[in-house]
Amino acid sequence: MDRTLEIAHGTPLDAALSASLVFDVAHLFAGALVLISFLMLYQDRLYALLKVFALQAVVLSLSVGWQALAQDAPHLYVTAAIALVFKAVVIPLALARMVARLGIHRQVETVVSIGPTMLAGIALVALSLVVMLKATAAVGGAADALAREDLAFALSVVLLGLLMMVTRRNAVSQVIGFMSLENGLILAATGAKGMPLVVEISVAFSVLIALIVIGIFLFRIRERFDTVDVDALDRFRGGRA
Amino acid sequence: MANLQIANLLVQGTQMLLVLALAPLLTGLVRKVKARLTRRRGASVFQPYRDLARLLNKEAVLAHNASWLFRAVPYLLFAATWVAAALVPTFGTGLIFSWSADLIVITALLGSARFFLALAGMDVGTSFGGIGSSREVMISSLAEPAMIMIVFSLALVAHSTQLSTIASVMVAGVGLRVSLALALVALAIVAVAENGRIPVDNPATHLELTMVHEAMVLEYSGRHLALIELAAQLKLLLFISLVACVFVPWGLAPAGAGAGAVVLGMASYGAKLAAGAVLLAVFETSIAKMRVFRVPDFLGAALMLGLLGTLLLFVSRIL
Amino acid sequence: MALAPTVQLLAALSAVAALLVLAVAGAVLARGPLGRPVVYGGALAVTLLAAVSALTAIPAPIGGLVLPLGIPWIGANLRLDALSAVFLVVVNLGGAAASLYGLGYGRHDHAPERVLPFFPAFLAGMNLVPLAADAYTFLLAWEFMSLASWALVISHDKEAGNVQAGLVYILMASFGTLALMLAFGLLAAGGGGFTFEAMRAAPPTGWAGAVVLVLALLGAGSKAGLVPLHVWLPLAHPAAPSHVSALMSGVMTKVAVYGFIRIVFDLAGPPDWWWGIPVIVAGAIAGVVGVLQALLQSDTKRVLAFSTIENIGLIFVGLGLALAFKASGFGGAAALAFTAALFHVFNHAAMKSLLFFGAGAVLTATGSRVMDRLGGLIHRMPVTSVVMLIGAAAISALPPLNGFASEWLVFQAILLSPELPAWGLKLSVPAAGALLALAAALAAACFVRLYGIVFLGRPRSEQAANAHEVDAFSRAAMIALAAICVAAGLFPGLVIDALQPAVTALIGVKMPAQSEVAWLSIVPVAESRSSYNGLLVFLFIASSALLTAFIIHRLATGAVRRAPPWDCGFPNADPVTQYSAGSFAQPIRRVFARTLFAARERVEMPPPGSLAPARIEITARDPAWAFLFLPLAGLVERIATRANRLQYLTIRQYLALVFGALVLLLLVLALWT
Amino acid sequence: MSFLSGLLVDPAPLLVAVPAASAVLLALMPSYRVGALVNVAACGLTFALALLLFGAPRIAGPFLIVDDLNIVFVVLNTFVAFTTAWFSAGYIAHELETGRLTPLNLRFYHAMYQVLLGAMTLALLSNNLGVMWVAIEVATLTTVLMVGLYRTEAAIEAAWKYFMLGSVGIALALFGTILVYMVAQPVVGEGADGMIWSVLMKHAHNFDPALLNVAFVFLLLGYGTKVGLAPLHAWLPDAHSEGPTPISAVLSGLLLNVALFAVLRFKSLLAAHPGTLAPGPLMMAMGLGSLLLAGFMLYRRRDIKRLFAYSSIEHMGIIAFAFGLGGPLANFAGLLHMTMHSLTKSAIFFAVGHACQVKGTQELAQIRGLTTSHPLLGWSLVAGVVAIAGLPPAGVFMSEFLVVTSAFGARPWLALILVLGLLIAFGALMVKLSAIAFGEPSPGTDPVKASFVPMGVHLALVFAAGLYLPPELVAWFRHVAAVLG
Repeated sequence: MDRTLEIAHGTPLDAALSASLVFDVAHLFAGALVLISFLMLYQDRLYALLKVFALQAVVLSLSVGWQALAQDAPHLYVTAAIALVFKAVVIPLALARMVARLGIHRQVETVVSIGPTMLAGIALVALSLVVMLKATAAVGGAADALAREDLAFALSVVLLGLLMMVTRRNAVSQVIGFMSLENGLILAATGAKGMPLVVEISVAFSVLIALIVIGIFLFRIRERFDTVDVDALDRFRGGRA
Repeated sequence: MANLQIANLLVQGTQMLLVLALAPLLTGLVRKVKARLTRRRGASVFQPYRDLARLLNKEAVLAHNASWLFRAVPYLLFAATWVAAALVPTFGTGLIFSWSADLIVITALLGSARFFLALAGMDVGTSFGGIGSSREVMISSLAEPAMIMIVFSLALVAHSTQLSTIASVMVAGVGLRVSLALALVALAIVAVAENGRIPVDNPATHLELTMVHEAMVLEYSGRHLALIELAAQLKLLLFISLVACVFVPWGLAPAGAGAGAVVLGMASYGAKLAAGAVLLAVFETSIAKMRVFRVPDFLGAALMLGLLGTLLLFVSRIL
Repeated sequence: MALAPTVQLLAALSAVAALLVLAVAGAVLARGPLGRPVVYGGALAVTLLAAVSALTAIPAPIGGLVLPLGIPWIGANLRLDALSAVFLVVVNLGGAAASLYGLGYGRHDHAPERVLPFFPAFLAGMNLVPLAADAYTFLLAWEFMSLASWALVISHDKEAGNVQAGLVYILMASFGTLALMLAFGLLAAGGGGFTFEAMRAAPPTGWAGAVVLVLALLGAGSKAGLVPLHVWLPLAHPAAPSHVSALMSGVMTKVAVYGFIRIVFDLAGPPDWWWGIPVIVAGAIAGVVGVLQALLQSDTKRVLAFSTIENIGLIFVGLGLALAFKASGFGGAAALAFTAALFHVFNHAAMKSLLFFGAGAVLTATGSRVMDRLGGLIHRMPVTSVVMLIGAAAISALPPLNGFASEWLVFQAILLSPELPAWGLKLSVPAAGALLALAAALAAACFVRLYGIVFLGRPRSEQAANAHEVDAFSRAAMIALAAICVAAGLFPGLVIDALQPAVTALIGVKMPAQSEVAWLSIVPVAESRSSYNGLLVFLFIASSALLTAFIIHRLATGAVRRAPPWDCGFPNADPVTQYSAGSFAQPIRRVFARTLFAARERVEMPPPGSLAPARIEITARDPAWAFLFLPLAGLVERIATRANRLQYLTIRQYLALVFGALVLLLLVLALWT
Repeated sequence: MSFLSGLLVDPAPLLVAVPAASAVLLALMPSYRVGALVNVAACGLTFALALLLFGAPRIAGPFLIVDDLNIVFVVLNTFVAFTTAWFSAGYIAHELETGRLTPLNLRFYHAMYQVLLGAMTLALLSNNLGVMWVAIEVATLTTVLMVGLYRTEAAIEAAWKYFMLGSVGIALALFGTILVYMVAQPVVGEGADGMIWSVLMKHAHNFDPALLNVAFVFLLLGYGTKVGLAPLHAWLPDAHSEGPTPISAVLSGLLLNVALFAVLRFKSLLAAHPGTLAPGPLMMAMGLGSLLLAGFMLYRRRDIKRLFAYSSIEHMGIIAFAFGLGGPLANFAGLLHMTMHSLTKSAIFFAVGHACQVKGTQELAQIRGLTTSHPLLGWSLVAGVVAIAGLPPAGVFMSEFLVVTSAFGARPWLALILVLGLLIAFGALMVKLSAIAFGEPSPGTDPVKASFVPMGVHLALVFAAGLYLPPELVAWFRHVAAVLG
């Protein structure tokens, strides 16, 4: 631990070496996040999905932590902690309990079957890479390469999260999709060097609110429906003309 | 100048009386010739005068619910027709009031006469009056535009809608024009229709389903009927003199001409009328009356001819 | 250059203000006994004064004024020139007559609070349109006029079809306004400003001018009732109370004509040679289609509404000729055609208001607008029947009345058109002339039918049998208008001369002054070419008729005997054996309407011995509805039904939409170079 | 005195503080009657403070910024919030009678109302991208809760739909915000400066255009979801129709504007930079799309509040088109149209609220012949719809006139589509209006007890605006229009 700190602000040689190291590690984490997003798309059982999501949260917190180290921005540790505690532990457990309590059947009902979804995901990753690299190409040095890479991956995580929300039927998996989307946001935010704390707070804040309100809704829904299948909600629609 | 005015005034006056005097005779002549052509002796050519006199002295029988309009119409009809007839050059062009109304106005005068007659036909509220009026307006709704088209072609040739001007231009001679020939045919058709002659209508019939003009005036009697008859005769005269002064204008006494010219004009006019009467009679005897709903085609032809003539003139203007 | 406000301009503006005040007063007093006298009396006074001041304004110098209203940086530009003055005269004469009539007619209105506030507002709008001198003020007044008249159309909203009529009306009105808005957008884009000054300064060039012409034809035409944009007119005009129908038919359509003239003759710059053609063709078609449909109607006010379409057609033919002549540089001929159009604007305003008043009188007297329930009213309503006869004769273009005078001028203009160089015109003008002549003859037939069925014959219903003449106010209004019709017919020269300042302003040339011509006759071009003297013709006819009557009664007999009608020996049959509206039109229907309107007759003859009555059912359809508007409505409905599925997607599908939009935009960026 | 002068110098903080404080107060206040009055009073106070902004200097502090653009929005918002509170006081009384709401609900409702107001004002005034984002987020969540207030299945579903779409939108907006920071960071350096409006605007010209474009795409979609532009509009109709009517008015009149304000901010950021791909085409495309879609959707509506919700989408489309078209004239028209739409639409919702209460339903089929059964209410509704349909002398007519004319000059074909859309929507509105206002009235004739003043004030303003705009307002709008580029 203290050794890495030394590396962070050490001799020029070490710095040169560490620069590449920093880059590689960050890149590794970002790539890992994308990979895990794909894994989430791949899951067809809720519990497994929750586990994978927790894994993604863990990797996210690692990546954020690494960023904190690399950028020497201690406040990022907070974010890392938030990610670790809330997303990796609390939320998955809460959702697991909810699934158990509401007796939601364990299958993830898909709209589009797994295979095509994966293909679409790959296309999305390609798209985000093209967009981001093109967009940042002009700046070149200005926005440092690390941020560029992270940005591309962050965008892909966001898009994959959306894809998950769109292709999964029941509410729990949609919520998970939404949160993995926010993971992408955090990745991007931390990638942006020296972005004020306000962002992390807002993200945590929004996730918190999101969970609370979703909770409220699940309860209200519980009062009326036997399932949190969103389509079931859609059956009751005002003013069907 | 002044004496020219006086001369014109004289011409105008004499013409007004002349047309009034000649109209019944013309009708009588037509009837006579028709009778002859159908191997009948026929009544004397002066019979119409006697009829008129007889009718004039009878009391007028009015239906109970006949309105003031019913009684006013005969006079309006007669007056309008008479004024129209008085404005068509017969033996001389120098009519003092010719400028007060051109050919379009004359057409319109006849139109208003018909308008009121059709109203009168509906006034008493009998089914036959209705038949007559509705058929009359149907016929006129085609005859009038045809007439207007004829007027157009004449006016385009003569650069004027003023009859006296047209006549003098014609006298000067415009050469043979296709459009004029078309106009002549159209005018003939319109004249037949306007005067309710065979094949459009039969002035002698009272067979309910075929009559048009007679149906309208079915309720009229006495002096009213006399006026209507006289108006009809005037109209016939008017059309024949119209054809005469436009298409065979020779012999017309120019404005302010001497007595000799006037006498010559009168003579030629008489000849033209007689010729017209004979032609009409021959035409009427030689064909049969057509069904009411063939009439539109007949008149449509006139309209098309008139339009064709006008178009030709429009186009030929730049050639 | 800033114009100084003239007295007349200020007077016109205060008239508008006064009318708006009256509108408020109407809203307040509507239920009370004071409402009717205050509103109509006030409107009568205001419009009369406005008419007089506008009359004096025609030859007066142009007055201009900019109020700090409307679009802030240009303000509300107001301008009173000869053209505006002419139309203000028309508007306010019509308005005065309608107000006078309303004083009596309004008594029978069971819901005055739905009429009184909007009637003066409507007048105010129509007074403001001719004064507007910038696009915004113009369209504001224009659409305000539509809005007020819409409220009047639906004033009897409980009666079947009225709300529907109002709907069609307001839709077409806003279509027209949008078209004009686009036209102004084009004109302003040329000049950069919305003021008419700026537009005149930089008229559109090339295709822009043509587009402006088309848009003006659509915009003003839809309000004036040009075919096929006329469909609202026969629905809306009859739905309104009769004095409002008179205003809409007689006056508002003229305001639309004003809009067309203002845009095309004044703002759109020098015309191309072909500009006249679409206008002439549209006018001629409107003329024939309008009158033919009028012949098919059996509702008095609908007949009148369709006849309005015909007259608008005549006016537009005149305007089209004026355009063509102007473009080809025949100033005199253009002046003649333009004068004819303006003259007919004036005439039709008078005639049509008169006729609608008459229809309204019949409605109040018998409670019916259905011709087949009327008849024999000439005995019960002496005054109404006389003035209606004058109106019918005038609108049927019978000499010596005013309708004939203007139609005669149009024909004279047509007879000058062979001089036009362009082939398109050479072919279209004579055809238009033939169509006009046809329309005129059919109009005569139409009004013989209307008058004959309604006023002549025997009453076809109880109400008709014991109808009573209407109140003095209504009679006064009708008599006044009839007098105008006769006067304008006997002394057309005076009207023509009065119109000349407007003609000079827009054409550049004016007709020879008619007041110099001897005997008050009119000579449009040259004595040798054509001349007409209404007064003299009238005197001839009158004198010879009287003379004959005198002679006959003196020399022959004047005896009269009353007897049952002869009718070929039938005993006097039931009134229903008379010719009805449908049967009277049957020959013309068979000749003209078979193909054009797919008019069909279906006869149900019961079998022998059956007591069921024989029935005849007459059906006809308006091609504009059948081929244009109903398909359009259907299309909108279909698309709406399709689009409505979007209301019922699941949340996930909505998210998919968002997702799709995002991916699409990212793709755009990715492909962006 | 010094306090007052200080107030005059900078009322901005109080604008946020007052609603926040009164929110707490209302949450603690047991009596709903007093609550309603306090609510009105608080809104009135906020409005008064907003008016003070005119005199206040245009300052850009670290947290708050006061410039011409947001003053327009703040004043408009606080005003409509004030009148709506007034209307709601009368409205909820009736809701209690009918038992649709409990006093407890109302405590929550009033508190939330203030939170919403405060959040919106903060969003408008904040000088920091992040804070603005948070504020809009809070406002959204508040409205979500209020939409769900009735706890009917339909209401909950509407709220849920609103919540899901809203949070996705907000997430996209956040991503866009991050991107903006990354664009700014190399230029203005790390740290808070990268999110400060005033700073960003100063350096906008040497930002990297390519990345800015990507950012704008996300921001347009993110905040566009709140604006209700097609195809992101799905939440809007349900949220409007299921929540309490005052909330529908607030949504249409205020929240949409706030979101639009955010989009405009970023648009001006891009406009300040020559090299970016013009945001105009995107906004015009989405605007026209919304206009046409809403126009067609109007025909099939059976719920009166949903009907006017779609009309809001239609007008947001027009506004977006106007701003997308750009240029002083179109921007002016856009601002004017936005103002007029807020006033008119909230007035319409007031009328609709009364209508629904007297007729006891939201079904269009059950609401007929209002001008006969309730003349004042009926004619006010007619006036409102006539105004929103762009008939004179309403101010909407002026803005539409300006949009159409300027558009036809610049982009004829788009102008034709615009006119087509206007005509379609107009037709639909008139069809519905004819049924609502005219003909034989439907049952339900008990008189309206609530006050007509808010509605009257709004309509009066709208109709006056079509005839006369005060020169100060105009000059100021034109200045703002110039800023928007």
